[in-house]
Amino acid sequence: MAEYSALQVIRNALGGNEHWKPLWRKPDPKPAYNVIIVGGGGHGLATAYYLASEHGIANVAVLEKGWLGSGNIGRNTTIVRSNYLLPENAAFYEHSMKMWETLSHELNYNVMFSQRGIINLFHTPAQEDEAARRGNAMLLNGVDARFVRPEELGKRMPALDLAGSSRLPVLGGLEQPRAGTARHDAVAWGYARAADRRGVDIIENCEVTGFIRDGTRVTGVNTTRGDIYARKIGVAVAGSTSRVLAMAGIDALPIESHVLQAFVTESVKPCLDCVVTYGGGHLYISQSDKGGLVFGGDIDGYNSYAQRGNLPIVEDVMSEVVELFPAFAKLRLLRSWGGVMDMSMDGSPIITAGPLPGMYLNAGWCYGGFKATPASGFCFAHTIATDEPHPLNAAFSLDRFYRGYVLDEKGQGATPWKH
Amino acid sequence: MAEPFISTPVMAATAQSPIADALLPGEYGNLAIGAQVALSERFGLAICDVCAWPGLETKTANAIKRATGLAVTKRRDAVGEAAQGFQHAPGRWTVIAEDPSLAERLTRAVSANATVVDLAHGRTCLRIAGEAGTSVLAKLFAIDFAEKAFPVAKGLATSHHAVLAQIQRVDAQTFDLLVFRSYARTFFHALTRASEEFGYRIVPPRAGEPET
Amino acid sequence: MSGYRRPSGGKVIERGKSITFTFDGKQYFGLAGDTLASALIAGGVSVVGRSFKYHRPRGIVAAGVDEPNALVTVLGDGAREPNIRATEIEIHDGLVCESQNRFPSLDFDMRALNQLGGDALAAGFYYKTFMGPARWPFGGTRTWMAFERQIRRAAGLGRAGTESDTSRYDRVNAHCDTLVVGGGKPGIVQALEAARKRRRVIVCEIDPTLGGYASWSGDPDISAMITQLQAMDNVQILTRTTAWGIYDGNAVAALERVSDHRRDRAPGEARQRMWIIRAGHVALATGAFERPLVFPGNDRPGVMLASAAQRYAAMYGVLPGKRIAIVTNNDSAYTSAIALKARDANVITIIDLRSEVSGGARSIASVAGARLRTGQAVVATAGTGGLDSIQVAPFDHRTRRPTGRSEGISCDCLLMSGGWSPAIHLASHAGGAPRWDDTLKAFLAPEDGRDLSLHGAAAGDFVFGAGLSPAPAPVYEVRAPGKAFVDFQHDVTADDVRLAHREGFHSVEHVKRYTTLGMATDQGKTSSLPGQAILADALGRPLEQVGTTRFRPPFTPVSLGSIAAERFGDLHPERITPIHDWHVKNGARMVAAGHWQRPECYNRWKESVEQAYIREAKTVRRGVGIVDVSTLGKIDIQGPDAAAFLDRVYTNGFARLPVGKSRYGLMLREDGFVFDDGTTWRLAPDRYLMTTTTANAGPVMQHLEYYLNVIWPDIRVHLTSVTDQWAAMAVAGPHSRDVLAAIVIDTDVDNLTLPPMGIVHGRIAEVPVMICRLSFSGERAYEVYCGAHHGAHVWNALIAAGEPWGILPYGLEALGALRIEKGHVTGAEIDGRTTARDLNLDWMLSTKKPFIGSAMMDRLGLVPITRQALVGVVSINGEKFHGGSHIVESANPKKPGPSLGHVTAMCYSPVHDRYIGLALVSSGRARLGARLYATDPVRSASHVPVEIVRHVMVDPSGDRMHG
Amino acid sequence: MIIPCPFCGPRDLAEFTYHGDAARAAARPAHGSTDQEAWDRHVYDRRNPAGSHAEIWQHAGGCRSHLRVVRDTRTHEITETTLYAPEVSQ
Repeated sequence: MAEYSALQVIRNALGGNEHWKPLWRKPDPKPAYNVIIVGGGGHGLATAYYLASEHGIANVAVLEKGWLGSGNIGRNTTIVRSNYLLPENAAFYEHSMKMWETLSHELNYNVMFSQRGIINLFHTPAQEDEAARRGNAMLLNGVDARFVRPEELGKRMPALDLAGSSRLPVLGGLEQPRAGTARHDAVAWGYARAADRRGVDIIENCEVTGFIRDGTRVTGVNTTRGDIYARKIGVAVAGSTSRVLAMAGIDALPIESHVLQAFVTESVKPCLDCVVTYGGGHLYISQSDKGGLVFGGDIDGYNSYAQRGNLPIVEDVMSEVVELFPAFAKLRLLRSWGGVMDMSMDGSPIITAGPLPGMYLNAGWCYGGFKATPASGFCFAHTIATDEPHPLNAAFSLDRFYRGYVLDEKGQGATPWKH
Repeated sequence: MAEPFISTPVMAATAQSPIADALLPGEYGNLAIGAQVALSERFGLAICDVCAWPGLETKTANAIKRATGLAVTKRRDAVGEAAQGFQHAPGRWTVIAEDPSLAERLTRAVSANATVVDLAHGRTCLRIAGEAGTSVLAKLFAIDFAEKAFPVAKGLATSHHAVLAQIQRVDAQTFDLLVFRSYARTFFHALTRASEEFGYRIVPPRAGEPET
Repeated sequence: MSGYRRPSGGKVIERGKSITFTFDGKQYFGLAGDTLASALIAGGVSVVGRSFKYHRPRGIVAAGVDEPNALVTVLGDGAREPNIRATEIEIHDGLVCESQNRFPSLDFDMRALNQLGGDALAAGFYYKTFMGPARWPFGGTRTWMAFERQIRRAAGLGRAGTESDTSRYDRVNAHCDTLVVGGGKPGIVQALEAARKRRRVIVCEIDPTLGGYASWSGDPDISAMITQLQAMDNVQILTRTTAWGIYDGNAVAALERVSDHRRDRAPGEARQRMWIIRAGHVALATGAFERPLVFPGNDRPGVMLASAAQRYAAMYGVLPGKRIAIVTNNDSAYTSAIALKARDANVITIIDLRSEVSGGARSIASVAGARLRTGQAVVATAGTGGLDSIQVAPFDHRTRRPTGRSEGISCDCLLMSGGWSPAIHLASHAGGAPRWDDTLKAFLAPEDGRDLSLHGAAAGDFVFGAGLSPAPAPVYEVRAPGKAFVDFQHDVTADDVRLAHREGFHSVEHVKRYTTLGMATDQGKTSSLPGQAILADALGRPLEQVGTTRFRPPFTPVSLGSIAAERFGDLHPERITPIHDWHVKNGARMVAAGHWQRPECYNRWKESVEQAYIREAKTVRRGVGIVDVSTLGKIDIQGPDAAAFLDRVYTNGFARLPVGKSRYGLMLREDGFVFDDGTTWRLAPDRYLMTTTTANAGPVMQHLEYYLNVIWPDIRVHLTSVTDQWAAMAVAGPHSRDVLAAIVIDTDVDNLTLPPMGIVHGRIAEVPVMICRLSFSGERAYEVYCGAHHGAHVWNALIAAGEPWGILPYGLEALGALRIEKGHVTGAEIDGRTTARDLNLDWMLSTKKPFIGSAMMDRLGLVPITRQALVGVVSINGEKFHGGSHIVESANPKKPGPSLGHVTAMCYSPVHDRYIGLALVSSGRARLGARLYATDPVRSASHVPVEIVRHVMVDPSGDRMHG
Repeated sequence: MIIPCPFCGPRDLAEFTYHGDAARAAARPAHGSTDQEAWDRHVYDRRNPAGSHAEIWQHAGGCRSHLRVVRDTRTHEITETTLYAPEVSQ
């Protein structure tokens, strides 16, 4: 298939756009593959792509139970950042950030990664020190960071209420200038197209219904489109992790599924040029290319597979938007939706071989999975291909919890709904 | 050696209400058809939390009855002349009275059946009365204020966002609200704001109670 | 368009009551009862807005919430309100609105040049281009971001304001047995039925008046029914109220537009009100939306839904044109035709895509005086500004293509009807998949077992009149050259849908996301089904298998302000201590600590914060100070097992603490990390008063309740929060005892009666107090507790009593400085990642008993000595460093090397006369005496040499405290 | 979501705080247990079922009782609510 380019777009337009080809084939599953990736979301597709591109393993199938990208890759608030405190997280997410910076070229698909910056606002002297601690950690870990003072914040965000409710005035913000947003669906489509071009079979509407075992070893999967065998099976199914692994007899994991809601307003002309988070609660907000304000807050806080949430969080989140931007009270909520988050016990992910021989697990992304997509796929592919973790995901093991090497970015302990 | 206070009665001469400054008697808001609610603080009350040990709830209710004359039972809350009581949690009552010796009387009466905690300072008791009372309260609490669901004398615990509140229906149109003292000022502000569209009257404290 | 107002008629308008409003700076007149849309049509305005992508001129298509085109910005009280549908704005004197998404003006929009891009701007073109070269200087994201800036400017609809919205929003909770959504005839029937059974009923109607379709289609029974309903005392009718979301447990969110339709508001009256209605049963009588048809030029101003024209005529006495043509695939348009005819409209022709048309329809067409053209379709429209003529051609509905030569018809208004889609949005919010009804050619609500029912058109119960069929022909598109729009607002054409299919997007959700079909502010109310039908055609599969996209709240856009309601601005909850007013009056800078307001410091003589806290801390070290600590969490713990309970929740022992003494206690989480600390006082053998940190008061209470109620129900202990019962103030400094001795009566306060950790009862200025000798500062210090209502009184008495010794109040900053010197930990160190050992608190871990966390605290990762441990840091050259700085080895600020840890807190130490701090540093204890650097590149660029010292930097022997 | 508190009656979700799987609480190792593996499982592992889930909620904004709520995690439908009593879960 031809490379995408402006020229190509014009040439096709002259032909009435009749000659565009599907981004990925619709193959029937083969009886066996070298590697099966369960889960056709961002992480699964990226893993397949890097298996093919980095490790030369193209005999790969990605199995998706619904339509490609129907999970969290298309439900998040599109934020890409690497402003982490703990060195293990910083290294991983910064690697991801670097991959994002060249991803559109790598995939020959415009994922619209826009490095508009993310600003974490702080409102008390204690929060300022916290922000400095994080910002300094970022700089020492080789990540970009800067302090933004209220005057600059006021200029960049004219609708921001710097005085706040006087209880929580805006004292400043910690910015990661290289952070930003990307077009979430495009990431899935871009990886799917690029993986497909390297020979990966992407099989939609193919639900895994069981695992085929040879002793303890996992050797294949039963699916709604027949049994498929593989030497290695990677599972990257986010909120469905417990459900899928239960089919392999794993009845408990350090993961709970929780619903996270996200919101978008009607489109308006550009009025918010960066991603902002509120320090007086939990809110992250940015404006999409189309003009809608996209935002979210806390997870609902109870186990759920329902992909929809309830009103208390809706009210909390709206009150925080209006607290920060009183002018936005008159903007209107257009749509809300929910995704199922695989909340881990320390808020950090798991990328590992196991828990059964022949199986590999990629999970525990909480609500930070989107920005991790490239590095997650890259590290998971490495782990699957070499049976060893990449140095970047060595800390994201499954046994870290029991050994006490938790990566607790928020310090909330094993209370997954508080991460 | 220290002995626990059974109670620290509110002494009129030295006590200060957290909302004293906001309690400016007068009429406010939309007075097109007059004030439809009256707001006041019942300051200086004795307020106790009585918590029965498991299995001793009936005995505790009887003890409250003995100490206060209130006809409370395991199933019934009560509003009396001199006291009010309601069960806000299983086996757990709030009792309020004008008499400062309430805590002592309750402690004696319940003996080993229950524990008593004096909250005379810890809670602020606001009263809202009038035709629009339930309409105002419906803005703040997700509780059904219909008389069938919330009959006279019943009390319950609920919350307005972060502010925990106990509410007792004194009569068809009168409610007593107990909120944490530290939240009382912002809560009262919210209450007056919710009342504005109906017009409200702030009722001065009764004679004998401190004015500021 | 040449719309006009008839000399008579119009159900909801008041003839003779003229209203003046402004649109795009020009004055217009309407009548009371008009919507902006009806008034503009009556005023002959045809172009009301510009489309999203191609900036094509657009007119009014619908008459309600389904309007995709006519969006305007209302310029009200300061804050702009963009994207409001003209069909929903009730005009009133002084209304000012403007059109959107046009530059420089509505009539001439430069961005309409976008259309020249033609097919290059088809769906998803931006995914394939704008990437630029992969290499510097335009590599990375640079090229895209340059293009993106332009794209963003062109996109978006109205402009948001920057001024604070000062209008008021309310929130009301309601409960009912039956909630009826939709006040049309089916809704009224449901409401009356429930009301007669004495149920509590609430009816939400989106319009200002009840009646809905029955009202504007002239149903003779409807007025009587409305009167009957209004007379029921158990029915609450909410007009101008949109139920926008159904959540679990039949909790329904609804928006009432209380006073948007008026200029004046009564005091305290809200602009909008959010209702949260908990309903036993929800009866949805939400009606249905008429679908447009997809044909070239269907977006030209003057093309309108047939039912909308009917509604404008009936309700507002307004006709959208002088020569009206109708194009349809179903019988309902014939009802519209006859209704328009009855109001003197000139319906010249009805173009029916079907080749076979029923006798009933034929006779209506002839009564309406309209020439019936069956088996024909509109293949093009023409006109400048509005519609002048259409092209009609014979049509094969199987191929969707014209089959013969077209004929021009002169008309200024074209009405279209593509059948009806029941408004099942709310019924689908729980996530069930809608069911396809192949007779009605419509999706019906999922059956998901909730207490919810649908009625009338929402249930697919369409009644268009005698002899007319409810079923449309399954054809929505006319495939002929030219742009044929599916989603008007987002400029998604039929070709875009086919392109998406060609590129492999075969799921409706994919097509939605790739083309943005159905993602506009009308959320696909008009566009969804035609779009799905085109996709089904492309896939060669029945529509049933294609399905529909998931419906999500809100049903129609709702203001963020209404959902936030009372929860912002001055209504944010705030906690104040009993001494709050004194602090404010005496110059305290207040700062938020969670919900609490606490004094940061008391500024005098224009001091800086740093000057103030140093002065305050010095006062405590040299004389005596007083601080308000009422915010500490306090829990009354009573019961025969109180001691045993504390032994389980604290790492150290409390069972053997004597009555009349207090002890510092440490709590871990179950996973072995530190949770909270505080002192607990034993007041009686079976009664303790526990204190917690300010921040953790709530979490600690919940933690204890959980273990009591869930894990150890046999333990007999009662817990009560008494945080607010007690005012608490700490008197600290060498002269603290002198101050107390001068004012406390009924007890001695000498070292024998009140040794460290001792408790006494006495009185201060008549008020009973409880005093515990505790020190957070390291000085001799006492915490004085009294009933909160007396707090200000006792505080004043202490200040007066302390005057001879120069007592001064101190705030959080000085409190922090004193504790840093003393090495006490707070939330900055207990950050959820530190262990007792990390904080040098291993001496508090009892080895004689298990406690919460004891089983997990010795795991491999929690014990290495390389973990970050608490140490003191002292500035070597006197230079200031900052909280949040990291500790590094390198002297070179440009190459600081890896972080060894960070400064958790810092202050200027009056004792050491230099800046000191606490830090968590890896292998901290092994580094005592080391010279390292506190670096703060992100904030101050300071890089300060520091010495690592023990964390207790003042009076390690405790002589000052115990003396 | 509306949770029917057995003591207070139906109340809004906002009044409740979540405490997770009731079975997990019931299976907490005895106080003082030194079975490390049992503690590992208890503190970190979750069943996380898609379907019926017995869980603990506290009516923190009301009577403060702990409740045992049986709820379907796929639909949020609540089928059972009782005041939490440890024997129920064992």
